[in-house]
Amino acid sequence: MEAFEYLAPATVAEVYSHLGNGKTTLMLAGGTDVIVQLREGRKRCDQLIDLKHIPELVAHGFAGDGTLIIGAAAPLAELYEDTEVQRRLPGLVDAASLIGGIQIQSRASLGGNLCNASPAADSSPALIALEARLVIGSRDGTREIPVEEFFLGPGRNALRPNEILLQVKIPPQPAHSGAAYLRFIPRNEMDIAVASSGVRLRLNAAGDRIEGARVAIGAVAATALVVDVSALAGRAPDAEAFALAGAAAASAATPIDDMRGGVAQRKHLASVLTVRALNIALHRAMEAR
Amino acid sequence: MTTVEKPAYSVIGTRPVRPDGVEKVTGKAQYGADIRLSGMIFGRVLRSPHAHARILSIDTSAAEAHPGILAVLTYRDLPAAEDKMEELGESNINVKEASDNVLASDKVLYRGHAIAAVAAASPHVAEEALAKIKVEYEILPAVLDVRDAMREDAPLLNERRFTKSMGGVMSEKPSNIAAHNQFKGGDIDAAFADADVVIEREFTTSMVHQGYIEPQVSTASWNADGTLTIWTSTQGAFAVRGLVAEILRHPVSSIRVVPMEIGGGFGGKLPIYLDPVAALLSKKSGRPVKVSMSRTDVFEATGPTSGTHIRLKMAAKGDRITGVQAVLSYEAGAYPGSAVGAGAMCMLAPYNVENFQLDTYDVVVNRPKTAAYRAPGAPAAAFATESVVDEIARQLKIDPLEFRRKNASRQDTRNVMGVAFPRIGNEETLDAAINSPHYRAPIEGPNRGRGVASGFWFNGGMQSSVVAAVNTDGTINLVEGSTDIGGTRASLAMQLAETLGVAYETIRPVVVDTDSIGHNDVTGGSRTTFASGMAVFEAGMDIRRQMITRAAKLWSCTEDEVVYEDGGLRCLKDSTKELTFKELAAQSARTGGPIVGKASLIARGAGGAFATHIVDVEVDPDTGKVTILRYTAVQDVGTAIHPAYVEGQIQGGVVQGIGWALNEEYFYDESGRMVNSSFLDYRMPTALDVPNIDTIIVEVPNPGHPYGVRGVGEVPIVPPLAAIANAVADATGHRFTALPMSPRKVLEALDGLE
Amino acid sequence: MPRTQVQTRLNGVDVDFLCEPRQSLLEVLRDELGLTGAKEGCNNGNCGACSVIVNGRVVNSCCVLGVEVAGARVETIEGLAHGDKLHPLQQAFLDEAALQCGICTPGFIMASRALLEREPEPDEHRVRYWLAGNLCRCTGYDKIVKAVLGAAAELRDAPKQEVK
Amino acid sequence: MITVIIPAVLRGLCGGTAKLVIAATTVDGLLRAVEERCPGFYDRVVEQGHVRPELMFALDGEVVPLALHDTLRSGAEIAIVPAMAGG
Repeated sequence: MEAFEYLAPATVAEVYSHLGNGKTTLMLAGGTDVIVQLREGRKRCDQLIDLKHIPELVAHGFAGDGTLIIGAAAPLAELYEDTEVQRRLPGLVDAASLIGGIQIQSRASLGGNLCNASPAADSSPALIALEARLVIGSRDGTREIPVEEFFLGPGRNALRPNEILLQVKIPPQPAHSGAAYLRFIPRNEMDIAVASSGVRLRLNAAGDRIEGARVAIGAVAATALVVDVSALAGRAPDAEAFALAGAAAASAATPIDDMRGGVAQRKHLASVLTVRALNIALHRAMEAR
Repeated sequence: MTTVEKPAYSVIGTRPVRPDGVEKVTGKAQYGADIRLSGMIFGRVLRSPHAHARILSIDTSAAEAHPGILAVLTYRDLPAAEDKMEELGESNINVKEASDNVLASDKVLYRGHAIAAVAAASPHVAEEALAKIKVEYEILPAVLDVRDAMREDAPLLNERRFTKSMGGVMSEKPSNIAAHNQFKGGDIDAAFADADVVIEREFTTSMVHQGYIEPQVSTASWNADGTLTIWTSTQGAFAVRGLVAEILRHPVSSIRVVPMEIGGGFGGKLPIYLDPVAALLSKKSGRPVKVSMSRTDVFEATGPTSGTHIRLKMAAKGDRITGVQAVLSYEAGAYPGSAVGAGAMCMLAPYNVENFQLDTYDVVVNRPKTAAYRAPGAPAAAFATESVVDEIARQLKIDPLEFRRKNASRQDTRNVMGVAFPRIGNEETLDAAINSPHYRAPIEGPNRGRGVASGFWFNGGMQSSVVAAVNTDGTINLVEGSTDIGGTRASLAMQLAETLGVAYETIRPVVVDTDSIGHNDVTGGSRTTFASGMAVFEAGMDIRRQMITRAAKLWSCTEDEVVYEDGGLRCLKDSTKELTFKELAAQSARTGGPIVGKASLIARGAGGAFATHIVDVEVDPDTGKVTILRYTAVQDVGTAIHPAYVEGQIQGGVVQGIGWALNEEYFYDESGRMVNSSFLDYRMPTALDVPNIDTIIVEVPNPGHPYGVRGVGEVPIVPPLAAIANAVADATGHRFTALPMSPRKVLEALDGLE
Repeated sequence: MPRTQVQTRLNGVDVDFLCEPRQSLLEVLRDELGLTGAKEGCNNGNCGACSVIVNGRVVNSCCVLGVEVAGARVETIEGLAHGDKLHPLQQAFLDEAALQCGICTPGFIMASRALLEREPEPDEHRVRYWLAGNLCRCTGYDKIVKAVLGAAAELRDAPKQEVK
Repeated sequence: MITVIIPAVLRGLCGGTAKLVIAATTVDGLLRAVEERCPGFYDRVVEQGHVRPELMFALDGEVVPLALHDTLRSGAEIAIVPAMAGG
């Protein structure tokens, strides 16, 4: 591994002070991606900035309005072990609890998973389904964007020079709604998604009609994709409706053929996973009533 | 447990804690990478980015000038080697090829082929210097697949290689086919002409890796007087000593190889890769040097097992298998020497087949030189045989195990070498499978199926040497030279305790270096508990004889008036005269000095081992994923010395077989680069991917061993490939003839996707 | 490259060491502090052989920088036994013959310890899920899972054996 | 007398015979006796005074590395097979 300088600032302002000094800079959160990328020469840097000494970046909690605010460097395990998070956002727990093994989840963060911008990242479709927004900061202030706008391509995200990802915000979920995330891998753990689907289903009070649905699919294009499932609105939450969503997911998918999966396989899985995730979401929506 | 005519043992068959256990659960055990010598520095190896290229030049000047670099190495530092086969203990090597595989000279033959090495005080600095070595290549077309490599117009790995066959040269032109062989018996044409059923299928299996968790690592210290010590992770310290001596043209007596604890081998730690490199880096730098591989190096540059192509045609008449014709082509990797011969010799072993013709082709391709992997050659061959046997049984509407039972080989059945089997436990194993709770239980539910398959492995004998020194407190130090990969210290100590009638706890086994014991062949071929166990038995009998002599002296009677039994001695003509083992040991100083038992032998009578496996699977038709629901492995082990470690060997072999069947494979891109050289993308089973593996131990004692031991470690990996394919066929109606049966392949087949 | 001084609490004892920022915790433990119980199997977080516990959570020490453990609590396999008294997990691995070559064993034991500290009564599936980040190529996992379940029962019966 | 099983690829030298029964006391004597009936056989098995490293013998059912000087008991059955190694 090439030598680099290690910095552990205590405040965000201090982070900014280290940026724009001409040095190649990488941020260190859980390190489960970046340390390996540096070791294998897939990335290099002059300085590595450890964000874990900044309290607001490693904390998570619900704001008064019910928005969950997650520090970009907060470890996944702390997130999904929070019983309140489990109760309110099972769709987020689905994703957070299957990124890597336990050892990875002890360290890895949502922020790192997002910034790494892998098309197969487990957190992206789940967060898109939940309408998460990202808080991005720089010396000049902060801006917020919907999570789906963050991904520009494999390994490329919307951070501008000297910007860093500060927080992930998940708004309170609508009444009578349920969300779920599923991925397919050849093994049962420790694997990269061949295809994945994050969904949220919103029902009417009676629970017999779909008010709205969100579907996002992963590992089937250069970035996670939002699937247009507006056709589901007004329909009964049944197999027929879910099959429509599955078909929409399959046709939206534009996957590549690589050692992890084939084109036809991935399109097919996008549909299968979307239908299965919708069934789980339906179950959760009904339970929540 | 089915047991046939087994004597009553006091130690054999119990489950004591292994002698090396505490050090291994407390992190104290010293594995290859754990050694730290004063002044030690770190070596790293530069590897080829190309699958096939001529090396035009290697410029190491910038690396030599890199701050902190203490030694740089290329093939120029290796002695020129002769291009001929050498016999080395149990292994045969072409020294030129072995040397070229350690550091490439004229050509690189696979991605990852070692080219140069450097040493520095920090491994990071060594890596910085590697980046500064400039190599000019003339890139050549690569050939990766065994069938492509066999074509007339295929790129040649070695323009001077012709096809050999049992010492003769068979081809007019140079070829990638290194060797052809044939096994023939009876009249296959007549058998096929007169058959009720004939089935012909083509099978392929992918190159897979042993997947031991500890990467190769070697530490060497070269002294000014030419003496060389190597601390390494190996299945055979004496083999390493011999190979290093050949490659470096250095006297064996000047080389001491210290076997560190080994983090798995499965056959993959029989060859050497780093030891000569560490030795020469040490010679050049004057420091002890530790050289280790990364996981990617392990995948790209150490011997996996062959990818294979097998065409098999089988005839049956009535309920009998009457004829088999097969052509087996195995990838040898960059240099000749696949296990295709063993595959052919094992594939029909479970059956009594009189008419057969098996042709084998050993083929070089631009992949790493293959190495042994647990029952080398047999699993892929059994995948073909057992799949077709299953299909024929179905066509004949005979239960697949009953069909195997009707056609089973037994004592005096002749195998494909024309050789008669000694006492074997094939039928007993099949009976135990037929009567097992698993097989008697129905399999129900949609997308579920059951499969069975049998398998055979020869097991090895070879050379072993042990010394057992009796201490005056009655305890015994057992000195052995067999690497302990999976509990052999325990199985050998137990056999000595049984022989002497003493407590297991009184025996302290130790595995020593090549200066401290006579030659021991590798821990491989499932030989250690069998062969070193035989040596341990003879060393024990040597101790008993010495004790009888001394007791006779003490009691002033003749030796034949003294009997040794139940760990003590007594005088036949005077019942007052009795001594326990411990009491007599205490008197050794007064009865002629230390009591030391010794034995050195070539173990004969290795009994072959048979296994039959039963597996239930569920196939998800929407994803193509195969889930193993239940697995039972039945195996004749001769005598289970330590049943827990016997079960462990079986369970481990089965799970490796599950990985081979379902997900493991080498993915190469067009340029010949392996694209899944990590534990993330080379998908070995995790704890969550497999159920508990039930074992049924059958004991048909091997008449060739004092305690009836048969090799255990290898045969468990032979049946799973076919057993799972047969189960998937039962569940889906689709028969898979290409491994792995990955979700993608299953889905594409079931849903007709493409 | 200048080396940084790091102070940490290792197996209950305050230690400080010098390391380069690019050295992983695994390298520091093995090469600087001489604790070779944590093993390198893959060096990229996919085998668990280097598992250690940092601030109560099990991590792959190959994916942690040495400089990151400043002020942290680090527990390794070397700190698990008390004098000559093995931890129930260590004893269970011996009694169940849950190791063959043993290279993965320290990682499995540390990961299992982290599990049992959180969940005293895991079922078989939970144990298999938790240990999915630890690869073993010898045992087929069967006896490892049984050892962990056995140790869990042992620890429930005699919780005092689990001393911090 | 010793029974020799001729490997398939060498049967051409022996007029297709798969099995010979020959009087001999050592491996070398046996191979030379086969050579008399199957010209060219000896050199296919022996190279520079040693059994070719890529070959082994199966003696009375067991694959063993025999040397030319090894003695054979009368009634033994011997086959010539390719060498193999275990894992």
